[in-house]
Amino acid sequence: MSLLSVRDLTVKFAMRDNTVTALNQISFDLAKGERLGIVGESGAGKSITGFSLMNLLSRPGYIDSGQILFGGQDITQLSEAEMRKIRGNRMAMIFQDPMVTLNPVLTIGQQMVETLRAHRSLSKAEAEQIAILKLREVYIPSPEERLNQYPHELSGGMRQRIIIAMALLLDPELIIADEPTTALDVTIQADIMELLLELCQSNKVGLILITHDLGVVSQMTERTLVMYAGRLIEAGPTREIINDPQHPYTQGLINALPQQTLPGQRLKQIPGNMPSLTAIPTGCPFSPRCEYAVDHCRKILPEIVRYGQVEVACHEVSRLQNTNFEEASA
Amino acid sequence: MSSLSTNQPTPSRFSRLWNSNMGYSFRRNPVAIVSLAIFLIIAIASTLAPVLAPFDPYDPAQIDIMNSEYPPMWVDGADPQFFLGTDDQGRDLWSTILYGTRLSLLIGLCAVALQAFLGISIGLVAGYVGGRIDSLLMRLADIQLSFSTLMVAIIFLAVTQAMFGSETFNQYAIYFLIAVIGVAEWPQYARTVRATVLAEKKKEYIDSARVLGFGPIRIMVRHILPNSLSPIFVISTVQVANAIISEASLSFLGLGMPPSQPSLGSLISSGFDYIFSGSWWITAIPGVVLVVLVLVINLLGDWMRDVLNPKLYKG
Amino acid sequence: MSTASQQTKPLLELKGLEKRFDLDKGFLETVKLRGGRLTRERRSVHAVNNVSLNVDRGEALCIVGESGCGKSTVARLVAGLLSPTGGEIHYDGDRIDDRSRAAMMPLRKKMQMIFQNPYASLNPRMTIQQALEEPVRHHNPQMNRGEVRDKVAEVMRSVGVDPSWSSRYPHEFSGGQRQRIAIARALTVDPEFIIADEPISALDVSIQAQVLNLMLEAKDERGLTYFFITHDLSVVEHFGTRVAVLYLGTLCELADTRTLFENPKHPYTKALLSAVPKLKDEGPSHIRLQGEIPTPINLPQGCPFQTRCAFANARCRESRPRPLLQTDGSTVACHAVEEGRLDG
Amino acid sequence: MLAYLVKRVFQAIAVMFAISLIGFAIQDNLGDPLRELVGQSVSEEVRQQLRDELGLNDSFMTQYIRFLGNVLQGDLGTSYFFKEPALDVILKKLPATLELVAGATLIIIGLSVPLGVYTAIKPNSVLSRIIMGLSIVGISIPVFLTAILMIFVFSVELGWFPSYGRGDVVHVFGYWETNFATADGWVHIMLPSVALASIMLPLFVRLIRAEMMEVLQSEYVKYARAKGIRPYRIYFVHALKNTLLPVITVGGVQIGTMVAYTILTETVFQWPGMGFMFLEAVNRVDTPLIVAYLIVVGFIFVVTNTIVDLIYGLVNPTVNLARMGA
Repeated sequence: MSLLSVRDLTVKFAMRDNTVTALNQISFDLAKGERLGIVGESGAGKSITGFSLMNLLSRPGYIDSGQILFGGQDITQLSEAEMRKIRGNRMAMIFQDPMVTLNPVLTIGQQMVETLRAHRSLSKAEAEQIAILKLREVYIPSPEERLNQYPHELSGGMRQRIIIAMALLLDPELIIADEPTTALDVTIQADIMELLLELCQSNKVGLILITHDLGVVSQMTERTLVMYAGRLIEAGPTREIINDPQHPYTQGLINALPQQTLPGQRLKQIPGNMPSLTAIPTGCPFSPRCEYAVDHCRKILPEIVRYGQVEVACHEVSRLQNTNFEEASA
Repeated sequence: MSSLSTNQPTPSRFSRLWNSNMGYSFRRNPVAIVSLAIFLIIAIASTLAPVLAPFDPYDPAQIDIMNSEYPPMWVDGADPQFFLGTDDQGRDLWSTILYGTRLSLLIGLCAVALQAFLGISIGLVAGYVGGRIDSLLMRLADIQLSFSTLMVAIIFLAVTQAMFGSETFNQYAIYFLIAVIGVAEWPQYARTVRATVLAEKKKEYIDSARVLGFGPIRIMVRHILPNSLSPIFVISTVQVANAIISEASLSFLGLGMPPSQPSLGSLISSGFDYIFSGSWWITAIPGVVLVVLVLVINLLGDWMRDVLNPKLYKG
Repeated sequence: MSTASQQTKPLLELKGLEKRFDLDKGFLETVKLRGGRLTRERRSVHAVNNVSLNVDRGEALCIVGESGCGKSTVARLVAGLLSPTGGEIHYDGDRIDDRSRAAMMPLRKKMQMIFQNPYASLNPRMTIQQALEEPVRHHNPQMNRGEVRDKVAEVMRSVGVDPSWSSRYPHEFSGGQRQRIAIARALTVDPEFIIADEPISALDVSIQAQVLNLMLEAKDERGLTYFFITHDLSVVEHFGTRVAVLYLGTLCELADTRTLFENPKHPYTKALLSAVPKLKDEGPSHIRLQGEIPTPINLPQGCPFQTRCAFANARCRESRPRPLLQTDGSTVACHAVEEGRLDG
Repeated sequence: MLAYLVKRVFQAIAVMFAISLIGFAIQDNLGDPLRELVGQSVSEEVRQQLRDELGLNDSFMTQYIRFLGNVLQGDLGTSYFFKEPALDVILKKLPATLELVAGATLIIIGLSVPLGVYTAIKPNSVLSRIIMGLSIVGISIPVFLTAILMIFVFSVELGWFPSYGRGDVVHVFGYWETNFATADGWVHIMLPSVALASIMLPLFVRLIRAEMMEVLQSEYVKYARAKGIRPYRIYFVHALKNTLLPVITVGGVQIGTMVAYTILTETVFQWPGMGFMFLEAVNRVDTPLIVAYLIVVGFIFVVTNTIVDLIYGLVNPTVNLARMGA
């Protein structure tokens, strides 16, 4: 049975005079201990997906419909108190910018101990012992001293390690990491990613890694979801998606990377911009920027359809695939 | 954004304002609409005081002490001549309030104009130039602010009154009030403007202007100042309300407008002595006018703060 | 390009450039109580330390490094937004770092800057037309209205922005469009040298390609020289002709792009290159750096990279390595490279 | 910390110096001490002689230094009206004013934190809307008007509270007599404290609410929620401490304002404190008393502000960092 199963998740934002659909019928599954990447550009809805999974959307956002089954239980139906028992305990989150994630007026120790004691009945001393253990696991030098330090006394890389240690405190089944290294330097990013991968593998923790960086996804995850304008447009094993992307947007995203072109040559750019959520075009949301788009694409929204190992939402792919299937079967 | 239509006529300034965020939120906010309406009514009525008032409270010939302490129309024993009754000196309260409100508003607005002029200039210079000048000016602002406007004003006015004697003081009271309220509150503007200047100065469009070779005055006036307007608007409303309260408080203490030329504060003060004898209206009616005036200005300020949501200087 | 002398004279020369920012604002803050005695200490951030390099006409020199390495400070020093604490900046043979604002004016037409954040680099209260006209008028007071307008329209078209949008305000545009407009603004004065401070790092991947293409086109069409600041090595590989790697305000390695990527020599350059996640990677395989990055306030004696370098020895801890020319034309500041310790 | 402390103390001394200069300038220009000493009937020669003896013909600097010397020894001159040392007159009145300020401060602290926090946590509840509505009305009513209104309602109409004076006070030590020892004292201090608190309380409620709402939007509060921390711990441990840091600095400034407002409340309630005394001194042109009041009040401002700054430095763990520039 899968650890997490999201079915037709739709998230809306109540705006001035209308509602805006930020996530549109997203469905995906995550097996126990599996590492999943969610890729997309800003505004695609990947962070909102992360917060929805924690049931932490803040006003004016809300889950409009759909299910999030976590260990078989639909967490969209849980009360706030029941949800609180899951957050930080069975499901932990790592935020984007370690410089603002930790409370500046509480020590590292206080923040770690409170997390433990929110979910387990432990004495302060016992909780501190666990905290020290976890800090050691993320290679924090002299963890005993860190407990009494305030966040501002530590570097960004160190803080993100501490946040990872906090995520692991209660041995969760799933960690959601929302762009965990975007705010950090390349060399630090590499260290943090390696650490995260190692810990997820050794503790058999599921990981949802939200990022805009295809390179990171490629290194870290087994499966990948590609999002565009609040919709899932392609999903499948990471290797397949990187090596043989099906959706024109995924192709464009990969081909636009400088390393895909010879130095000094013109890059293969995707024309135009991602539509704002208030003005999503009819039909396929990518159609205005797509070089393969035909009238049909501009009118009818493509369903997400499975072909072999990957799922794609594209009329053009369906047409090609169907002819392939026909040829294959013929 | 991607579907920008070309060839769209440029909308007029008014329709831009009306359709802007501000215009929209104004139309949707009954409190703001009512507040603005009441403020405009009070402002227009008091500006037209010489036309609207049946009596001239400054003209001793029109005052008869025998008419003193008539209650308002709806109370027994009223004289129909005097719609809101009369004060202790026999002046028509309605006329006196119109003139008094005019004075209060005038002092409030002029004092804020003075504050804004001083504060914005000092704030711009401090924020843009920085360094020692900045720390010196801001230190001064801190100290000035920690002494509270009212305290500074009371001491200044008390000493001036003692120095010049009541008569001369009363003659020039309006100028003294504007000057002291205007000067004492400059730090409010200076700190806010400086904080926005510092925030704007860090932004790259200022660097870009410098790389393009524009001079500091052009950058300050053409680039920084227009982007510092929203906090200036917001604090201006609050400052007008505070200035009116300060004026009223000073006049109440006998350090402001004299009873012969009463503002709302001095009217309330002169009525206070009669409150125990039952003539509540001399205090109550000007009091209500004062509170309503200040309240609608504060409500407008609150609405503006919500819409413009500027980062205001704290602490 | 016509004569040999023009080819050999670099357009921009940095000679031993230094920049320190004082941390202590007043006299009192420099007074410290140390071991029961009052002492005076001045603390300052050593943002740029003795950086020397040349930029030749027509090339795209990239400055790479991580946050806090001083790359943006170098850009701002060159643009004249900051004045150096030490060293000299020469442009086209003339010293420019000690010039007054008025004396810099003629240079402002030749040298322009593009910034990182397109949301902050345009004045929100000015329409696009106003923002683009302002520099044209300022530098060409003889132009009449029509000429100014034509100039603006021409530049807008060249960056792919429809001139009929010019009465709009910046907030009506997306990040990519704003960056185009910001580039247009820099191009209105027909510069020959562009300082670009992380011009694409705030943009989405698909938009990054658009802006990079635009900058490449402008380079070919206008014969621009770029001084390109970035932290993104894949962009460097694509865009740069030469690369300078900075670490804590110090030059580590300066080489042709090709040479640097094929044969990095400085241990820091090697670590940096290995840390970039590649598309086809199966899991991370980077060089792990030990230790913490020292703060630029208390730079260690010796090589600034020694605290994280696996090859650091006593000499590295004592003396700061000088940039030395290598056989393949690159310049490397590393004792270990000099002694050949890395090859073993 | 040391540099900070030295700087603050140094600044406090500079401000006190400036105040003493203003005080001296007032004394120098306002009123003629001779008239108070000898009256009108003395010949010009004797006057000149007296002037010389009193040092009134010395240079400004000499006179100022003498004034400063006297001030440092606690000699602020003799009140013309009370014929007593001005400092004694003020010290006798000081406890009444301080107790009034204390009463108002207790009301403000006791109510502003819970009300501010509540309105920030539940911004859309009916009660919050009522509190916010009242708060804006509160800041729109001048203190003296609130005081008059309360006298009219609670003293004149209902007769629940007395309208003036301190009532029965109990001697504590020195000049200190307290209101807080007898029921009558409590009854008397009630209305004046509430009136004095009336303008500051809404200000603080609004400030705390605004700060708290901002803090509740922060990433670290979101993160605390994501860790499954209970709401009350988030509100009172994570958010409140960050909220109160800026409130402390504003609070320091407001203490000055509060002392100014005591002049208003004391006048309306005829509260026998410094403020009431000051206004009477102004009407009597009792120059030494005016100057003494200025110096004592200035001293109170400077001391409280310095203390508040130091407390802020101690409470905020990041203050040191900000100065390190890291």
